[in-house]
Amino acid sequence: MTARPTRVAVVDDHPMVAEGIQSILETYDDIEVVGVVSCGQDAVDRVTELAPDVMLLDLNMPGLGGLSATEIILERRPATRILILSMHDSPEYISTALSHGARGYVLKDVPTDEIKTAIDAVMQGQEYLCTGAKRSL
Amino acid sequence: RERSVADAKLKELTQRIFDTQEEERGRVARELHDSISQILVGARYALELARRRLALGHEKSGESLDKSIASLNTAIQEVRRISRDLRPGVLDDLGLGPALQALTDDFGQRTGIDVDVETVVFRNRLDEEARIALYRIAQEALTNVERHAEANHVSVTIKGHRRGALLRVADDGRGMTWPLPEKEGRGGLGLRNMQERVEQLGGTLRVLSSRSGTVIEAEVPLTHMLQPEKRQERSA
Amino acid sequence: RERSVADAKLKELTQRIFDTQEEERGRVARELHDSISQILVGARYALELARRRLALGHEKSGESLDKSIASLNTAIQEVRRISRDLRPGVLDDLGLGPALQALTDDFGQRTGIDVDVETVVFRNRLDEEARIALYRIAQEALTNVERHAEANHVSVTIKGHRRGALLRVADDGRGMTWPLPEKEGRGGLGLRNMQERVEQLGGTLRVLSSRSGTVIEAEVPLTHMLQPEKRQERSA
Ligand SMILES: Nc1ncnc2c1ncn2[C@@H]1O[C@H](COP(=O)(O)OP(=O)(O)OP(=O)(O)O)[C@@H](O)[C@H]1O
Ligand SMILES: Nc1ncnc2c1ncn2[C@@H]1O[C@H](COP(=O)(O)OP(=O)(O)OP(=O)(O)O)[C@@H](O)[C@H]1O
Ligand SMILES: [K+]
Ligand SMILES: [Mg+2]
Ligand SMILES: [Mg+2]
Ligand SMILES: [Mg+2]
Repeated sequence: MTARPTRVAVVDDHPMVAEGIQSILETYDDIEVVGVVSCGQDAVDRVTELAPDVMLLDLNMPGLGGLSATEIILERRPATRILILSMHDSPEYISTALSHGARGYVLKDVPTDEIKTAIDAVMQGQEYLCTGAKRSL
Repeated sequence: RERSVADAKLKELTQRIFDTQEEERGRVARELHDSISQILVGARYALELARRRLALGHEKSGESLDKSIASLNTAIQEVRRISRDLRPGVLDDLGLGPALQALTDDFGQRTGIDVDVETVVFRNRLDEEARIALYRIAQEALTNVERHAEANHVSVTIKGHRRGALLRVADDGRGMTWPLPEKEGRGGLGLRNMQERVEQLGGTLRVLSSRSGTVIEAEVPLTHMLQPEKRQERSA
Repeated sequence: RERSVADAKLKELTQRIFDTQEEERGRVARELHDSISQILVGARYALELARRRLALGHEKSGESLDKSIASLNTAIQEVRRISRDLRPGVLDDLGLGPALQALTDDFGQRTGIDVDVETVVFRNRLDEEARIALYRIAQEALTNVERHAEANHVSVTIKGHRRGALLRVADDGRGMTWPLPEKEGRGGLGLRNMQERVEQLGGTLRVLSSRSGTVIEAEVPLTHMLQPEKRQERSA
């Protein structure tokens, strides 16, 4: 485990989801939520300032969506580990997210422990694919 | 030639229905995915937080619980709204009169336009086809009032008489030129669909419009009324 | 007489088009009301119980909490299913290729019929109208294979070429007489709707059928392809 807590930014256009994830992540001692952002454009604009280790990024957002945002964020700050958070459970989304540079893909409706597991995994340099997707790749 | 005119008309209708259907499917799918699902996920996060806090003997678990009850309530209301917009249960369960009452209540609340409904009860009930058609016509007529009429008041009447049933939606708005002037491209679908629906029932649609308002009358013949003895067992 | 036969047929077809639309609305409305709403209401009862128990310092509040988390999960999955059946997000977010992949995977799992998809990737994307139309055509073609073909294998191909895009669904089933023999009563809407959808796009539908199987080909002209630079920002 790293000495300092993992810096996590949460990006989701739905306030209840963003807030929910934030509150849950805050219960872990080894995680620090450095920002909660409600759209793709803000995520792109603030990634340098927030300097997260991991960015939890929603897929469907009005305006700049999660996939395009991933590409731009990685251009601006390649050190960011992007973890896509989504309601979509078709494997097509997972492969597309990975091809855009995301390090992992987590379904929004898995038990929240899995979000923590995913964060830990990408921090250790692993790829994390959720267990709940409808078909295996 | 007669036949090809009919064919062209059918084709146009089919295409119109595809368009509205796909638009509706897309809209409902998105509402479910982008709104309902997210609310439910939010409720679940709050619940899991409460669960965790409870396990730790944390005192704030009650707060997260309240939050998630609130989200759940929002979700329930939204689901109900989407379901009712698609097809109100009242229509199938209780019939056209009560369904129009519910429709106009919503309409009044949403738009602030004063609305009244009069149902002249008649013993013979409408069959399912007519019930749905008249409901859709009332729905579209009210949508038009909301969007175009600048009205202060609307009244909706449904009554039975010797020759059949009559639905009437009358507003006191700005009116329109009727028949609509032929324009380039495709005009609105609303009035055309009303027409189509009524014709399908062997009935007639009348539109009366002047500067003091618009009246839409849809009349459906007796053949679409169920005789009391033939009346189906209702699940009401 | 010609005319009145054509008219009657037209009327019947028109009614069927309205019917299928209303049927879908009714079905979705009922699924939402009878399934989703009830699950959510159940979850809320469990939650309220947990809340009360918590306030009383009761030890079993955790149990009710778990129960309502479980109900919530069921509701979320159901909402997802209904939304996807109406219009899969993959189609809007990722395009026709991935949507066909998901569609055929489901089809194969459900029916046990062996199915493969080939997407010959093309740089120019289909516009929304064409994307939806081709998806619906594939959907209907697969439904026909499931219901009528007695096939062991289906293959679905989508490819772009100089003149446009081509969707092809080929099965190795029993085939049919094509064009369909004029019958009394009601024929199917499926093939007719496919035809209508393609024509709407200015394209063509080809049906080839023999005892060794059926091939459906839908071709859409270049006008429905988006140039790469005109490509819209997707909200995926
Ligand atoms: N109650 C009304 N008062 C004033 N104008 C009306 C009223 N109802 C319809 N109109 C006029 O008639 C036109 C056609 O109505 P119609 O319902 O056919 O199409 P639309 O409402 O414009 O579009 P759509 O119904 O397809 O969404 C409207 O654009 C409007 O100008
Ligand atoms: N792949 C196929 N293999 C064999 N027969 C087919 C196939 N597709 C269609 N048919 C035949 O063509 C007929 C018409 O198909 P169509 O899809 O138009 O109507 P349907 O499937 O019978 O009803 P609907 O699609 O309206 O529910 C079918 O009843 C069937 O006999
Ligand atoms: K999403
Ligand atoms: Mg979102
Ligand atoms: Mg209208
Ligand atoms: Mg069919």
